[in-house]
Amino acid sequence: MDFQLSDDHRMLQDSLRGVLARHSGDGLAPALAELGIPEALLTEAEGGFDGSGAAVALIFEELGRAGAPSTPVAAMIGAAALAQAGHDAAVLAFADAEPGTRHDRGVAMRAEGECLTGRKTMVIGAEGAQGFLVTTADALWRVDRDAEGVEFRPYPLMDDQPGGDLILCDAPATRLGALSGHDGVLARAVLAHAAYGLGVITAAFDLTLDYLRQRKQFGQPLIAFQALAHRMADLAVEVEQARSAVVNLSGHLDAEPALRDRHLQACKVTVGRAARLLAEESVQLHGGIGMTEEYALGGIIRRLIAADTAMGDADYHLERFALAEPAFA
Amino acid sequence: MDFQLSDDHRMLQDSLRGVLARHSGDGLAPALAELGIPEALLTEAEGGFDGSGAAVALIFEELGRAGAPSTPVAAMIGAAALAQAGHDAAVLAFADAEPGTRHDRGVAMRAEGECLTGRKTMVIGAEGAQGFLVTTADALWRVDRDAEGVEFRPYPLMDDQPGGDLILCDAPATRLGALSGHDGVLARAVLAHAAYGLGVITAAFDLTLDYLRQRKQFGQPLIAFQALAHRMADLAVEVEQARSAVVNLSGHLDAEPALRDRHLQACKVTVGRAARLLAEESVQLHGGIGMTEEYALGGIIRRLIAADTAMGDADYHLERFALAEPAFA
Amino acid sequence: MDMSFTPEETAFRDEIRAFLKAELDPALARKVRLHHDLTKAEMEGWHAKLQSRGWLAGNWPKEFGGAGWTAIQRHIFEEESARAHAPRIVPFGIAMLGPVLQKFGSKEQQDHWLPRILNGDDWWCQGYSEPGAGSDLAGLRCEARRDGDHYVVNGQKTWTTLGQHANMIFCLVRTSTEGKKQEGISFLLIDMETPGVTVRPIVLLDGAAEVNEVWFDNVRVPAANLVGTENEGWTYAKYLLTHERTNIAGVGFATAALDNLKRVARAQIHRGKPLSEDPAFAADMASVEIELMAMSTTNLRMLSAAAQGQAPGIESSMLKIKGTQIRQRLDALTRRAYGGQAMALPQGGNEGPEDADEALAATATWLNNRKLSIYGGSNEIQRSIIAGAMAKG
Amino acid sequence: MDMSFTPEETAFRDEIRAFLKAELDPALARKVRLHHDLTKAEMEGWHAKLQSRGWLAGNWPKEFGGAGWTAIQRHIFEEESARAHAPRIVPFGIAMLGPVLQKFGSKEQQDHWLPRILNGDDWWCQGYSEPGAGSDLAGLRCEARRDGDHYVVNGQKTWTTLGQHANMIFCLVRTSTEGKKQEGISFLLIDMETPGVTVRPIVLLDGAAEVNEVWFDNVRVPAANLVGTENEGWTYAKYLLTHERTNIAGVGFATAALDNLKRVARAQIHRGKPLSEDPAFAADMASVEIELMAMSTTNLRMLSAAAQGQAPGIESSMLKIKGTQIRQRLDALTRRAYGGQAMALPQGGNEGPEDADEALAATATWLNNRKLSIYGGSNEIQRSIIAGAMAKG
Repeated sequence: MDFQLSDDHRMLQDSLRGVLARHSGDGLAPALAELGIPEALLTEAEGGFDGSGAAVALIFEELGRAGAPSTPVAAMIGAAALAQAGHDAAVLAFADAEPGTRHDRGVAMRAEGECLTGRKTMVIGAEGAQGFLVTTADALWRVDRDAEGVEFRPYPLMDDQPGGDLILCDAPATRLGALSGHDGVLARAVLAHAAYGLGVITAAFDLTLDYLRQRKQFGQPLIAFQALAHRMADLAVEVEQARSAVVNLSGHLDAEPALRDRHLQACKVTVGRAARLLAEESVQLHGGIGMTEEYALGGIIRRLIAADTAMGDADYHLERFALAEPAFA
Repeated sequence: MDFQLSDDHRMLQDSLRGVLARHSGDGLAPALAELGIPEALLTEAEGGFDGSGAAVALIFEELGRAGAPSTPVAAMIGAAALAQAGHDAAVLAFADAEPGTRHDRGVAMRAEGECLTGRKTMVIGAEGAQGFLVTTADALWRVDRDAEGVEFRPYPLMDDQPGGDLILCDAPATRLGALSGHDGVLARAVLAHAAYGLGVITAAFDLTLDYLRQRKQFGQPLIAFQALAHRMADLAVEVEQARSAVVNLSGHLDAEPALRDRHLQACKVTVGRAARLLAEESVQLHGGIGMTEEYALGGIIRRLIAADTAMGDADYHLERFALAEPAFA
Repeated sequence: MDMSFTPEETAFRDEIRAFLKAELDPALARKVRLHHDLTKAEMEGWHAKLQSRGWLAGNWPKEFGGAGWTAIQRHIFEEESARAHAPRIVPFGIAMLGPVLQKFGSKEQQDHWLPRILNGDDWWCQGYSEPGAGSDLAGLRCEARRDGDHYVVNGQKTWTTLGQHANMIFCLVRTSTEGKKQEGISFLLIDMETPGVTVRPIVLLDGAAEVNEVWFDNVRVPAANLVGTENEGWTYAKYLLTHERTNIAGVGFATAALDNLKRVARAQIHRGKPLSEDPAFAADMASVEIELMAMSTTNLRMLSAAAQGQAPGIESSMLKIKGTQIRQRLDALTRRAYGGQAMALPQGGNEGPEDADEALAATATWLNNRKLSIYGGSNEIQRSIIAGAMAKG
Repeated sequence: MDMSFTPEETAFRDEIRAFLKAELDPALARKVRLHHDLTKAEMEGWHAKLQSRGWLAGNWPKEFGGAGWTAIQRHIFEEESARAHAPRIVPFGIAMLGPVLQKFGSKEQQDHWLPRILNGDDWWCQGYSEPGAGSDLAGLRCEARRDGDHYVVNGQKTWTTLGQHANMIFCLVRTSTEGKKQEGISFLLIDMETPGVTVRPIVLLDGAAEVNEVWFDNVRVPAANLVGTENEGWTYAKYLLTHERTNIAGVGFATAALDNLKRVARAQIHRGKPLSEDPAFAADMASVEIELMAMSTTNLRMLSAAAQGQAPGIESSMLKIKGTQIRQRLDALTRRAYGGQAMALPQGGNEGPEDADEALAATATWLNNRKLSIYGGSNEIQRSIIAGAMAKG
């Protein structure tokens, strides 16, 4: 049993931290590409060079901690799904969530023959993409950006990624396979979101602790007030739990599907709940300043919520865990 | 809108407090009888003199606060059910809970024609009773103590009431009516248990607050430790909520059944959850002494749990409230 | 015990309902329900409609032009207004400054300022909090130095709600640094068009334009604008904080939020059925509804006790805690009901997806209402107040 | 990163499992599962079986007769034993006194006392807590006055677990009242058959006969029974508290409780179906299971770090908090699974209903395990330790 990073991964982590310290905004994506991050998310079979659970977890935790967008997940899912289906590489945006439902698929988006009709919302990664990776009730589809019947309405997501609604009207689509046939790729994407969430969680925790240590009221630092101190201690425990849940999933990414899915669901529940808790408690422990956009916490809170929501929130995965259902089917 | 006790009820409360201060153990029941408590629980139609929600609530809150047993509820249900069915008065023990199920009826006790076969557990009020009031899936039955096929195995309940298991083997029984036809009586009994629970809750709260005020550690009274003080404040809020829930049910005891049942279910959920919370927190805030039988808290904790459990715990009533089902059917 | 309204109260409730049905524009109600920022004109228009019925200042005595309602009547008005998604009455003039002037102001101040509040001549905002003070309100440093028949004010206030619309601000200022920190505070009325006053908006994390910072740079304020006695302002501030207690629980707002949640849960599809039929989600909704049923009665019990002359104690602290817990739980459930749809915001520069106002409002409301447990004395402060009272016994 | 056991560890686990299958009497395991009090003979018998394999003192180095297991091996042994409902090894001699004597005891003390622990000649108990001290352990007052080659002990200890079976007690006693309260404490071994020692049982609220008060009235203790140096006892006590940390999370006990809960939920009928199929209850069970899955790995991460020489910090406090929360939640769910059946107790003078041991044990276990978050440093103390470390940064 060994929970240490390998030497390769430690070097990757160091380089990544360096890039994240030097770059942000529009300059970040090219710098990450230069570091080989997109390939690091893909397995050898998919044309990448690592794709191990440990690599995915460490990369996305660093992105989350640094406040970088989680956009690379969308590209990774598309690339891996194409590779698995034996298609040429392309950049695809991931279109999964549907209006009018919590997490069902196939409510607002339906396939008829080789055409799709309906609407997807909160689509991620569309900027510069050649098309969309679209889910229906039980399958994954590729839809080209320029095909007939394809409309895209962009808007920013709450975590500052570009997003949008995808509206398809009898749009030609290529079926890449059953959803359950791509469960490995989707599991890797869930790990990425969860690890990203863990990074945001630690950022929220660290910022809050720092604030409570520095900020004085009634002549004492806030951390000296026992009621606040005990709540910080409880948060520290939940941060460790979230970390262990990410370790569990990354260590079982290649386990047999039923076991992997249990860890996947447990991971998303644990991280999602910790993210919600940290969102609520870090604002409350900060007080008014935590409500402002100007202060660093504002963006962190929105990223916490987004990390819980992405690819099924804690409610969704808890239900599937309790019913012993597969994560994707 | 008026939340004050009537003059009559204030006098009843004063007398009751006097009796509870002077009597306990075996001497209590005769003293309560002398005060007319058993009749106060019955409506005029049932041969009593009050039976209002306010009277039931105040009587059982006082019993709960004083640490007296809640045994009179069982006798009240029997007397009221007999009166409603037009039978002569008799003292009946209430046999509702069944082994092997959370709160279902008819799992371990079944009717065939006019005979009952099966087992009831946690039967209350059997001492000195002439028979049993037995529930099945949808009906209320009377079974005589001395009838054939009736076996009773006594044991004390955790709140120190006498209890027992009732084992029936093709025992002759008299059907008093449908469960739903006696819903008014059963609602009054639920109010009694909830009000009793409220009394125990206030006793737990008062004892804990008193302890935190008096007991010193590290040179200060425990209530001066902010983390504990804030938890006491939260408990104070929940005690008020429990009181309001009891007020709501007692004020709607004679409302139309659907509205009454909503308040009944809400009341039992609120009181049950407050009872559980107080049970956990009052032990924790006391520390080790709170675990001992010798100290007054021990019995209070067991009565808190019993009050939640009696006639459907918080889980049971929450489920029925959420599904908009009647309380008894 | 009697839990029903009197016939007069029932008639009053029906009158309010009829008014809301007739006068509240559904488009405006929708904006309120979706927590969108209202324009100044929309808020002023609603005030004027209420004032035309004499209902703007329900809490003021009739002698000052108010409705002179009982606590129960105010409760009914607030609950009905909230359930109908009427705009909230901007509290700074009506609920806060009005009662202070009525109790501590001079005849001249009452005659001048009170009618202007009712007819909308002035939009008041509040200058209490300061950066760096947090829960330690009495530690304020914004100073007013007497100079002839003026005060010269220097310093900064923050969290000034809707200050962008205001032409007047009532401030707590430091007029003395001697003695305890509570003893050198005065209550001053300041015209925001005076040279040296600067207002800067603070953007909140949901993008709402709601609160502001206000700077004072050698602002000259006529001494006639001092309320009551110099250095006695803390007394007035405390009066203000404890005076307006009918709506501290926010029962009406919570009820409106619950109605909205139920509507959402019936509309959202989950595993092929309405989410409202999902046992686990239905149980979560039921839990909050049950809490609200109890709190609503806690609120009425306390109003009823106050109406019978019992001194208010820690009750308002308890209602503040439970009321904000319930509203925040409702907000969280509503956000969760939207699941994967809840990853954008409707405002703050974002153009959300069309037809998705409802889903996006749920997230924005959740974010914005984190303030409920922070402002007006954080829930931590309320717990300390309750525990402090209990420690004394 | 590698989450799997080594082949050696897997073989070790299989050996433990085989032993438990062969040697653990099912009737005894059932008593453990139902939380019934074990007799002294039952506990001693289990110790002897373990000692016959050399496994009684997994944490002791081989030179002292222990098994010299790694932290991972100890974890495996504890988890397997708990899941099989084996009796817990009584910790006072093996886990507590043993390591202190090995570290701070004289050669004579080691040679005399350690073998007696292993072969069951002595039953040790612990004299730490005193009435009125609570979490302030160092405030202890039980005094030992030197008198020639003896100490004379006067005072009282409490919460002495299984003291009714013990013939020896290790005590913290006050040998000096000068300086800080931590500085005048000594570590003394006392024969409980010495005149002046009185043991009185404390009945707990579930009726369990588990803890005791111990009085000392002019008890004469040979000075040779002082461990280490006079007035240095606090150092040894702290060592003892931090030394034995593999099982602080109680992963094995929690896993056993989860197994039991699932079994109960499958058997209990709810609305005509097994309770395990009720969505709300299944979600509650899943929530705790998920917490346990994470904590189990938190525990392994911390063991692994310790094995690589990282100094233990606040990790044990975190594991204490989360471990007790999980076990108490499992106990609460198990009690709730029994619903209306859970109104009696199996012991403490009560003759429960026949065939109902399981239902009654659920309530008794819930009551008894409230102690988990109180003893061994209450969860409040653990939070203060964590926050104190974080405040320093």
